[in-house]
Amino acid sequence: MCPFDLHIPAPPTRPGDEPDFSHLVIPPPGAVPRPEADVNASSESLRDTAYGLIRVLDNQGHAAGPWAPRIAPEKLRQGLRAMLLTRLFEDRMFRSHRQGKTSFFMKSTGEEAIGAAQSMVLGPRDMCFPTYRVLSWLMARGYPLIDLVNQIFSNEKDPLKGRQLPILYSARDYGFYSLSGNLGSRFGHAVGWAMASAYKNDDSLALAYIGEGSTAEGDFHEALTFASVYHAPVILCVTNNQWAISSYAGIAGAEETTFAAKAAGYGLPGLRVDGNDFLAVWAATEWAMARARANRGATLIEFFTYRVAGHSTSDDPARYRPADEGSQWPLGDPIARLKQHLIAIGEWDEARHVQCEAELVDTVRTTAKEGEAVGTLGHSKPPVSEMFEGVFETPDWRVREQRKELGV
Amino acid sequence: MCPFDLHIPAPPTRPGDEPDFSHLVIPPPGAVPRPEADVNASSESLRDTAYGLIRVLDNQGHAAGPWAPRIAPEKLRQGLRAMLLTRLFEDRMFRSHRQGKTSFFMKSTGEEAIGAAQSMVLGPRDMCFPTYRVLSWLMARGYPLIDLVNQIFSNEKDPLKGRQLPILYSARDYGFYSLSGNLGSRFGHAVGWAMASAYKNDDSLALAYIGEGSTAEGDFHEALTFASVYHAPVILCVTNNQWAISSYAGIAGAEETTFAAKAAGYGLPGLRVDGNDFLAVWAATEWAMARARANRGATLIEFFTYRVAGHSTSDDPARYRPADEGSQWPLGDPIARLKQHLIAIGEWDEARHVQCEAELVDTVRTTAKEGEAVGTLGHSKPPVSEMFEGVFETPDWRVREQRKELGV
Amino acid sequence: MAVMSMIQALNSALDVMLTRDPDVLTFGEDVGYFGGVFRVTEGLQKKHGARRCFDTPISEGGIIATAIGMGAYGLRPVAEIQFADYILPAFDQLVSEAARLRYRSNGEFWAPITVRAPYGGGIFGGQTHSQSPEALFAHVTGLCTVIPSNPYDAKGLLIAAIESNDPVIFLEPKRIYNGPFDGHHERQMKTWTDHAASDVPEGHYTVPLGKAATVREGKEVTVLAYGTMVHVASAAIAEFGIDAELIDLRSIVPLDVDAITQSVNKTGRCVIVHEASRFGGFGGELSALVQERCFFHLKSPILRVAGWDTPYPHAFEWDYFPGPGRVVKALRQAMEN
Amino acid sequence: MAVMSMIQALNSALDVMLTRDPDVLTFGEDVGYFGGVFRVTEGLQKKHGARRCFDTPISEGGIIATAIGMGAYGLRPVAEIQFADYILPAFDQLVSEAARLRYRSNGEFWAPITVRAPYGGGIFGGQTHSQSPEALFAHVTGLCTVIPSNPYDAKGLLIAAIESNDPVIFLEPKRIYNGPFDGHHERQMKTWTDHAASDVPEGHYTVPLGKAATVREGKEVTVLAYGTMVHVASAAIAEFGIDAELIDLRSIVPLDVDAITQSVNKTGRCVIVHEASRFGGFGGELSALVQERCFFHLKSPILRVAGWDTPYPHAFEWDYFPGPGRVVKALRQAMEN
Ligand SMILES: Cc1ncc(C[n+]2csc(CCOP(=O)(O)OP(=O)(O)O)c2C)c(N)n1
Ligand SMILES: Cc1ncc(C[n+]2csc(CCOP(=O)(O)OP(=O)(O)O)c2C)c(N)n1
Ligand SMILES: [Mg+2]
Ligand SMILES: [Mg+2]
Repeated sequence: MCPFDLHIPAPPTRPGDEPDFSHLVIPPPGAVPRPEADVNASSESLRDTAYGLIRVLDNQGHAAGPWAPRIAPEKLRQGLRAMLLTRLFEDRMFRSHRQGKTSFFMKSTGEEAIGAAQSMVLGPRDMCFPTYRVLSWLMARGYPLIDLVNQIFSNEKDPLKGRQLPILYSARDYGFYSLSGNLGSRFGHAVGWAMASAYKNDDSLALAYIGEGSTAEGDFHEALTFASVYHAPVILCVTNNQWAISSYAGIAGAEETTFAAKAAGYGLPGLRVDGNDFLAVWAATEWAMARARANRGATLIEFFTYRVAGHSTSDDPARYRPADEGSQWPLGDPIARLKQHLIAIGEWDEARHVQCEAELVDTVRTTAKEGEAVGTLGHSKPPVSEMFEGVFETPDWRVREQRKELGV
Repeated sequence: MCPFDLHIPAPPTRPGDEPDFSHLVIPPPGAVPRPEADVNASSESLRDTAYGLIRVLDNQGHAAGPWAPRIAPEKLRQGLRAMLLTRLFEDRMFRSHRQGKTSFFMKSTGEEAIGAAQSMVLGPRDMCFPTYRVLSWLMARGYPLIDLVNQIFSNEKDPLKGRQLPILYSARDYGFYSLSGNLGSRFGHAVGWAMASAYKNDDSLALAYIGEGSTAEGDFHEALTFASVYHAPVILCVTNNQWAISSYAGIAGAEETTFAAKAAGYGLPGLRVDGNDFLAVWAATEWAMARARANRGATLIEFFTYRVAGHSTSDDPARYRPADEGSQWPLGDPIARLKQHLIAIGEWDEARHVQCEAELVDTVRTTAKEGEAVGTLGHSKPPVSEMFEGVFETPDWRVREQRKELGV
Repeated sequence: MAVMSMIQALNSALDVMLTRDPDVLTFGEDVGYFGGVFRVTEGLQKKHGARRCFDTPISEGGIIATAIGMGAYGLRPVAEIQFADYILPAFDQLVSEAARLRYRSNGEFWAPITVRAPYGGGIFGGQTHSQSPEALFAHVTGLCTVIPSNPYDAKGLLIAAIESNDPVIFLEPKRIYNGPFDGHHERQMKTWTDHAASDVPEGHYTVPLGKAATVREGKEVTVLAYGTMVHVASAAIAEFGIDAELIDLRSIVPLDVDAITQSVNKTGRCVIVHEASRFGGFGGELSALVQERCFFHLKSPILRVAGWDTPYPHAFEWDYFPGPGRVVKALRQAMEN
Repeated sequence: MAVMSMIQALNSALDVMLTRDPDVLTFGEDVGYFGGVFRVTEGLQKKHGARRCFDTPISEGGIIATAIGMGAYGLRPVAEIQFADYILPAFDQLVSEAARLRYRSNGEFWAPITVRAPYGGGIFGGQTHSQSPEALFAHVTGLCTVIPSNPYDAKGLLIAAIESNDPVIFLEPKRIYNGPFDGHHERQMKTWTDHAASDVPEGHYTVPLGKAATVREGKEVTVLAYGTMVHVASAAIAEFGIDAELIDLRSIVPLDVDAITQSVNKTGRCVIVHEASRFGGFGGELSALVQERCFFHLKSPILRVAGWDTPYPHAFEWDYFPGPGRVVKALRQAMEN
């Protein structure tokens, strides 16, 4: 008999190679038909949505095909602004890290459309269970920049009282669940939250994010199982940005099939969506929302995108992928594409864009300085007593004794 | 907006109702085409295999359709004998439990074809990672009955030295990995084992079992992910016997899709097979084996069957399902069906069957008595020093001191 | 008042809370229609409906993740894990999520969940139906861990756990579900009927978390125990005929350290008893605390009686189980100095 | 001999074993092409090939399950978990499977796996990149737990772990990967260059599991520590100016109980130091053992210096971390009686 051999997936290119995305199949916008939102999950029409790529914006910025959503220009501009703000803010904070003002930072460059569009589609009483790469969700909802800065600098005014690593925000009033460093472990909370909403005959739904790399965790499967069994009103989003630190998506199974295809195993619809296309993200989210509202339960959405920046401030992507791969990403830059669309429909122009950007740069600069004035890592922190608060609702003798021992 | 509602799946019938399987779609034998074993996993032909039902034996015991395997009559008789022995042995041990001779027992009534056929298809150097419901695997390989009895009685000659609950066997030489009470947690070991085989350019493959209820564990998904990513030569089997203790398969997701359909999410082929059809089990296993041998990696097989007996000696199925549901199972009894087939092809007859059964009854009785002579639970056990052995390869001071303290 | 077994008392606690609070619901493997493999949820689905008491997929991680999400929404879910041995697939959810949610979000979210699990040995359940993992939880900042020893406490503590806004691991010694057990496995099984603590109010009441019970006052030695071991220790004290003070910790987090310290300062001797294997078990923490707080009152070494440092061995259940014989030996040893 | 940092020493151990034994292979998240987020596997894929050193899906449970299956087949897999905080999704695999396989199968199967994980705090990693979960493993019968404190030991212990036929949890104090750290975070970072234990043989050697090292002999008090805390304790001893005996446990299972007992019987005093939170931590077991074995030699209470009973608090790293100041305080207190 022939011996077996172990297959170790490897990406097509590595440092020193030219970036090469020729293996990707990128269908034109409009190629994927749009089934009715309450279609039966076993419907053949859902094969296209899971294996194709739902796109709306073409290379000229025109919206095309059955998925093209109707969005008021004002909303589009709001989305653009949120994405722009996200990018500018992240650039600034990244630099702050280089200057030693914070211990850690992560950027979402190239992925800003996802959080921004979904945040706008969902309502104020819906709850998102974020990853660390959807700052644009908060930006689109007007979360105070200064609170972000204070959290990132772990200073005296950190809304999380210095207890949590930078960027692991919590913002209940903005529909943004508490983040943590553990990957995947909150995906199922979204399902539980959605089940609770259904249990209470409430009408608020849940939305969860997970990275394509993290779909390998057992939590992912468990969440999908519960969502499927109890028809939970939840939108389950996989952000496939091609990379998990240094591991390309093939290590998470992308050599074999799409992430949207995972929906089939649970009898759920799966949508595979151009994540750099604000309109496509919007449309897919509306579809999943309509489906949940029809009491048909959960939808799995794969956002096909690209992590342009390094994984975090601790990472150097030049060690494991071709330099400048990001600029070659065939689905472009979500900000440039939405801007182009707004211009194409006559609702935006270069001058306004430049002015908007200048305003945002200014806001970011001012806010960063405001935060710096409060203090940066190591130069300001909440009272040390905060270290002991909130372990339990009521502190027990251990906290009391240890506070005394430390003298706080 | 309309409020959500929580969906709680429930089986169509409960105690007091008539058994009702009319919701099941049972296609005739031969309805599912047989793709080539090395077909591409994304091939459309694999949709039929995952959503249909691969069957070979018809109601008259004739083998039909593209999946009909070629099996020497001698092998069929061996399989029949193994199934029969399994059933008789389990009946006897179940009674032994009622007589207080063992602490615990579980039967596999109605599911005997699965272990028996697969054990015969796989080679002596292949390794199966069993559940507690595949005793027929060992029976088909001639594992000494007396070792089973001694393990079940936890007596002095228990091959597992009294350390393990009855029926949680380990039988390396028979290609049977160590069982444990934890569900699902060995599914991934099979994948690791298969990867090791491939790593060593060995040609032995692995086969893993899991119950349909246990597919909800994260381990299931993790195992499939690794199997898919590294093309592990492993056959991954879900035994869908409709029940997980008192929970019907709908609680594991069966309301929404098949278990074989879970393969798609990993780009693996999924086969849905009549588990009460010895020939279909055989054929599906051969297909998966051929695929692995072609270095195409793993296959997921769902065996569609029915757990005729209670879950275990601690269970009373009359509390949660209609009495006598088992006898109404539309796919019949695997033993009766193989017997009918052997008779239909002129390789067996009633007289031989009666004689065979009588011999087996006798063997079981003699062996049970032999085990009883050694001793039953509480009346005989291995030396107490065995409690302390095997925690580590070399005992440390804790073992030494504690043995001394106990005086053994 | 009614005479209840531990099972009935737990069932009553759930029934009372399902009746009082529409935000309480309960789920787990085989918990719904069937009423749980140990019958703790019997009748609850029928009475309160399938939306309030239901079966879950076999996925302990999923069960706890779901419960946390529900808790964050505002419900008070009570999740059953069929055996404490099977809680480990959910360990990350309990430690990294349930225990840390309130702290890390500065109180924006929290997990008011109760996780019930039958626990401990003595029923010939073998390796994976007998373990006592309490020490693993006790070390996790942010989790409460409760272990009742009788029907009255079981009901009152379970209600307190459900009403608590912190996550509570509620371990139910399965050997005493239907009757007290003093470790004399060779003797006839007892029911709860004759035990004082089987007199249980039918309505709502609580036994606060973090308060130990002095089962027996005494002067010569303090015995610390919880769960089944309270009964074993009690028998051993009687058999040895010693004026021991027996403390039933009831919850190990929060721990009633004052009750412990006061008692040992009085008696000067301490024996700790638990079923879990000894090394790294909760007895180590208790011993350390007592030693730190009562050092100058100690007349003899603090002793631990516990399971051996082996996996739970099926056929050797009674060789492994820290029965009254071993407790008596420890009491004798404690009195030697 | 070469001067190596801890990272280099660990890398060398893996390299030596990959070279010597074709059954050794190593994998984990970002371990392959990239060489690990802490660079411990740097260059190994290039040298030994992708089949021997590769990336895995982000699935700690899957990683350990795979390793166990490989181990059962006959390989000696070395799995990396990127941070010890993220080992918990694999906890069930480690406890219910790796630790129990040999015992339950009566030696038919076993899991000769090594699970490496960067561990501990001091790098401003916040809650989920700083924890010290050793006590959770120490309580599990069937697992070995090793924690090196310097490059020489790290290499020798890692080779011993890989060669061991038992499952070993190998916790690497990440704060001392690149240099010793005595807890004085305000001072300049040191490299390993000047430390004696950075002299590391380039080839194969082992440091046996279960043998503590006496870092410093002394008469007045015994200090028990492991990992980063060995350096902190050492600094505290010097600063307080006391003739303390400092014992580096190196592995907590198996534990060198004799070395501990002998030392405390000699000094009559004992201070235990660990980074993990105090309640239910491994210090409790150590304290209990010392008390049981050295009771009549003890001049003052055994003291524990440990992390507070809170989650690991990002901005308060140096308030939480048991630095030399707190160790000195404990030493002073130990000497008071
Ligand atoms: C449970 C767990 N395992 C490992 C890590 C370490 N880690 C942090 S981010 C990361 C990669 C995540 O990749 P992906 O899910 O694709 O998300 P992305 O960073 O691309 O947004 C890893 C392995 C972690 N944080 N949690
Ligand atoms: C991890 C774990 N959770 C729960 C249990 C308790 N339990 C034992 S068998 C069983 C049902 C299993 O159902 P299924 O997987 O369908 O297998 P079957 O018994 O039908 O063969 C349950 C819940 C267990 N043994 N292990
Ligand atoms: Mg990613
Ligand atoms: Mg089943």
